[in-house]
Amino acid sequence: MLERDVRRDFPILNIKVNGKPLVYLDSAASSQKPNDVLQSYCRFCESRYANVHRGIHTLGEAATGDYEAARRTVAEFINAPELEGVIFTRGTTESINLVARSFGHKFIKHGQSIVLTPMEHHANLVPWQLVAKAVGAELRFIPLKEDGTLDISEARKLIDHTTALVSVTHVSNVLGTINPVGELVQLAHKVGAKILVDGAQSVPHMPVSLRELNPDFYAFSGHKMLGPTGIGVLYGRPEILADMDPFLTGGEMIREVYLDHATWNELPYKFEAGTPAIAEAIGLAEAVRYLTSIGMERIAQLDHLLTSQALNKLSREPDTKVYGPRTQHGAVVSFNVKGIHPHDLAGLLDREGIAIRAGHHCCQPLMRWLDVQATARASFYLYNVPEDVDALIEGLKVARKVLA
Amino acid sequence: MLERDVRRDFPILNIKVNGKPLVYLDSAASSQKPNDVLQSYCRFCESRYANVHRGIHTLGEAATGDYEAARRTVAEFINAPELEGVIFTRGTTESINLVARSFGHKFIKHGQSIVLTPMEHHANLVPWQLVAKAVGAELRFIPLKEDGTLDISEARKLIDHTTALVSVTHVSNVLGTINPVGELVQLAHKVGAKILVDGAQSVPHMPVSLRELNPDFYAFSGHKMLGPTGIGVLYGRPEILADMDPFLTGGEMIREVYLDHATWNELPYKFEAGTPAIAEAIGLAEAVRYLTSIGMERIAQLDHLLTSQALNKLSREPDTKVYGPRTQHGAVVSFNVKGIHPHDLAGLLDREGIAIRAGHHCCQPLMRWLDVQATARASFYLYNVPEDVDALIEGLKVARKVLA
Amino acid sequence: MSDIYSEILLDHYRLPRNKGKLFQETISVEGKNPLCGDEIVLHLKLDGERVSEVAFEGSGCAISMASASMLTEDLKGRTLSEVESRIDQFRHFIREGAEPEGESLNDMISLSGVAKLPVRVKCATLAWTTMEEALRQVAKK
Amino acid sequence: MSDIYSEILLDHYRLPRNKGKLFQETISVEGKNPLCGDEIVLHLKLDGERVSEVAFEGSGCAISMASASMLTEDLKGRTLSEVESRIDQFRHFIREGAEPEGESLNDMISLSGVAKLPVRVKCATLAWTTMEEALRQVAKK
Ligand SMILES: Cc1ncc(COP(=O)(O)O)c(C=O)c1O
Ligand SMILES: Cc1ncc(COP(=O)(O)O)c(C=O)c1O
Repeated sequence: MLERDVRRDFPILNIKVNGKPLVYLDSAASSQKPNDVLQSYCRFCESRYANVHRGIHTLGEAATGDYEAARRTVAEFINAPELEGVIFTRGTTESINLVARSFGHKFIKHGQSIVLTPMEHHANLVPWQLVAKAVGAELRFIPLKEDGTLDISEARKLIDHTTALVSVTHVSNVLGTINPVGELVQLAHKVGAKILVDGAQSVPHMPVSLRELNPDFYAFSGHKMLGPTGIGVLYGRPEILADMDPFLTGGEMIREVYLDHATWNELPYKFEAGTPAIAEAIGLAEAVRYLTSIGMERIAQLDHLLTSQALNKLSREPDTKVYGPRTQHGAVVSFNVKGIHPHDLAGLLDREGIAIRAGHHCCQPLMRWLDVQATARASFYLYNVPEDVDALIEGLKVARKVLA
Repeated sequence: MLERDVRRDFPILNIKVNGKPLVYLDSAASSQKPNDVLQSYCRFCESRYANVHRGIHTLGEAATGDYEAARRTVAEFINAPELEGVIFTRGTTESINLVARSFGHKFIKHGQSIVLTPMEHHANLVPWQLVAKAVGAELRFIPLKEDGTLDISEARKLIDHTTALVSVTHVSNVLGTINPVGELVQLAHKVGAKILVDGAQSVPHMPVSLRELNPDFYAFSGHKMLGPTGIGVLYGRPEILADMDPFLTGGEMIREVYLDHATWNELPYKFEAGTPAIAEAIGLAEAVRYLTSIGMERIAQLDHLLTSQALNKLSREPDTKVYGPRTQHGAVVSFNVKGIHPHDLAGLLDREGIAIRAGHHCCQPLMRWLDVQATARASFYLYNVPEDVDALIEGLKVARKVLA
Repeated sequence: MSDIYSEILLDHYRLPRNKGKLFQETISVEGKNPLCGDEIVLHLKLDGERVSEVAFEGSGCAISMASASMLTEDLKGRTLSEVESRIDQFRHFIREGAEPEGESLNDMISLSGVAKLPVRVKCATLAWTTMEEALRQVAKK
Repeated sequence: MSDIYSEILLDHYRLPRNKGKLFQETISVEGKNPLCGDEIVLHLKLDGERVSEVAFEGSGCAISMASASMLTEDLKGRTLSEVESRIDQFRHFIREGAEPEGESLNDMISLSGVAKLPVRVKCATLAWTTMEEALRQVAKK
């Protein structure tokens, strides 16, 4: 699909699963890692490793330099307006929890509203339930239209002068819906509300420019974009971050500590307590370089092509229901085959070497909206090829035969 | 020192710093990584990688199996009484913050006391300052005797019926003091208080058995024990963990999620929200196997030998003050040379290829107790040899000459 | 991965034994695996200390449904204490993947592959955990 | 790492220029780097828009002290707006490691190695940040 044969860069694609070549269609859960990322991880540990920000020795300076360079690389990748707004976290979940705790508990007041959608991942729902309960705020949900897109006319009414925060996913990890984030940012800002965007499924798959989108917070995970586990990012607008209380406390995030009190370090360090995931940040920067070398536009095109093929072919399969919008679709396809539990679909496809995901995808409320217990989900990334879609369809036919 | 030449297992020890062979004496800040750990990290990513706990496909099952096996490996290493009490975190800092937030804010009441020591790392001080302030509890500090050991007779008085929690470091990262944790556990439990032990400097360097020590919480970091960055551990007694509120919320830690509320998963998953540091947990397990293959008793002996040599030789140097107790010493030696700022010591030693640490070591209150702005600190680990101590002493002589 | 979709398992899935309600049940217990949505209801008829009849209803994946079907076949006619030790045996088997000493597990042997699938252990044990809950309720009465 | 402990730097450290108080100062500002404990006080004597005298006191590492010594030598006699642009020049130099165009940085060139040492940039800039604060205070008066 791409000029370069990227599949060769991913050693795991050579393994056999149950005697069949691996067809990995679960990148929305987590992506595989290219050689470059693993090598840069090891090279760093083998020649430049030390703790950061404190060591006055060559390795300490090298590691600090690399870690801060990784921050710059990531900041440029998402076109962040300010470097000091880029905070390394473990992943999207920690990023959102940071905002819930340090912004939500402090700035969202009794009687105000937090506007979400029914398609949020639990990571962008449960933290707000707890904030709402603790401060006495109201949760509001922008309803979905039948095709799984947001009803923006309802959003216009729901986002009002009571709204303190809008928190929405950029791309749904179940429906594939790409939400009109730019518009939501404007709706939020018009009423003086802040907006957080969950970019877990967008940053890996499309060009994202925070300067253009202009959100107050943006969260994503390294492991879904070819990077290591254990690393993720929160972008926050520095003026807001400055007013927020710290999240975790300890070393690195402090300025002065006395027995009975302490003062905080400057941004972004105020929000990076303790030894960070140093080698993982460096691996993430390498993942960003890898993605950039291919080009996010090209990756988005490829994802789109594969997803469209899958949508088309799946819709033509008997007894198969496909969820989510038909156009403007992220790199995931959710579906169900009548009479077959998605777990069994996944289990039977696995016999053919095909890895899909089955379950609630951390979106139980959305499952209720779809009126299903679970869905099967195939998701795509730059190392997938049209043959993978064919394998999926063939696999489904086999599964139907086995369980018929 | 060890029968096996472990130095060959650490590729970074071959690098030259400023033209000199690296002498790495900063393991207390972070340890170097052996080949085995990096290889197991890469091998996992290259052949068994997927997200955990959710994928019904071969890779998902393999990754989940490896991740849970890593938990068992770590649990056995610290002789944890229950597997479900072993929670993966980013490191000691997150582990302690978890307890501060989920136990402290819920169970420590107005008028109760939290007993600490003046030698705590900021990670085991600042979180308790915030808890104390939020709930109206009192912070108490067990005073230090002149040699930098705890005054246990004072501890007996300070830990009283008002005490909700004792939180102490097992080994001081500045003084090297090994605290009588077993005794403190008994003092705490006698008055019905809970006790947290910061094991960041103990688990890497000595055999630790939680079944024997019997603490309620125990925290440590992977990166200080040959493991990857981005991974650490909190052990918590399951009965206590069960009553605590969750820390971070999102995927994985939930059981049922509705639009307006959610229920929690069982232990330890209740405290592991979101995609964990999967490959890092697997790397940590490999580090544990590496340490075990050498034997923690042997490592403790080696550390002790090197530390004693350093203490002896440094005390004989002119104008040099060594801090901390002379016996029962962890693998760190803090010192100052009159008239030379520790930053300059570190900078000048670096010219000779020697990496030591200089600063407040995240222990500003202890610096005040020592009445210094900073100290120089050399710390040792299994890859160090007596020649490293000699190099340090030689380096100091050069530094004195340069700045005289 | 040894194939879990064996013919024995598929047979229980396609033609579940004892599926439905009982005419005169003494106890009926619900079990749920919220993480994957599987649901089951066990219906028991007790004859003193003996489970004289057992049936199930529910929906879920082939593993959870086949396992429930196997359970009903296996437990019917056993005393409560036999049921208890059978639950232990099954649970041990599912964790370790090796058949325990003593009485054969019969068709349940076909679930041995589940031991290597941590994610699906819960599917296989759902019916058995529900049975355990039933025992607790009986004990309370 | 290019050697930061050059002879020029060591000379300023061993024999600091303008160390001490001023007889008749108009302004005196304290700076602190809490993360490493370095402390400095700058004393200035102003003659209209011109810094006619500048001295420093303090304790810290060789880099922070030598940098303060160099600052006093460099800024003495300059106008406030010259001082301001000198601060910018110095800061740019310390970040990038390359000498800016225009007026030479003289002895301060010896600090070029600091650019590669993120941890020590704060030591080298402490005196200059303190001077910036002094300018702010002057402006307020
Ligand atoms: C839309 C969305 N939000 C949040 C998350 C949580 O990300 P993580 O598990 O990396 O914290 C995910 C991935 O599972 C996701 O798809
Ligand atoms: C005693 C002690 N506690 C806590 C920490 C913090 O550990 P981490 O930075 O890995 O969270 C350290 C290490 O810096 C330490 O030495």
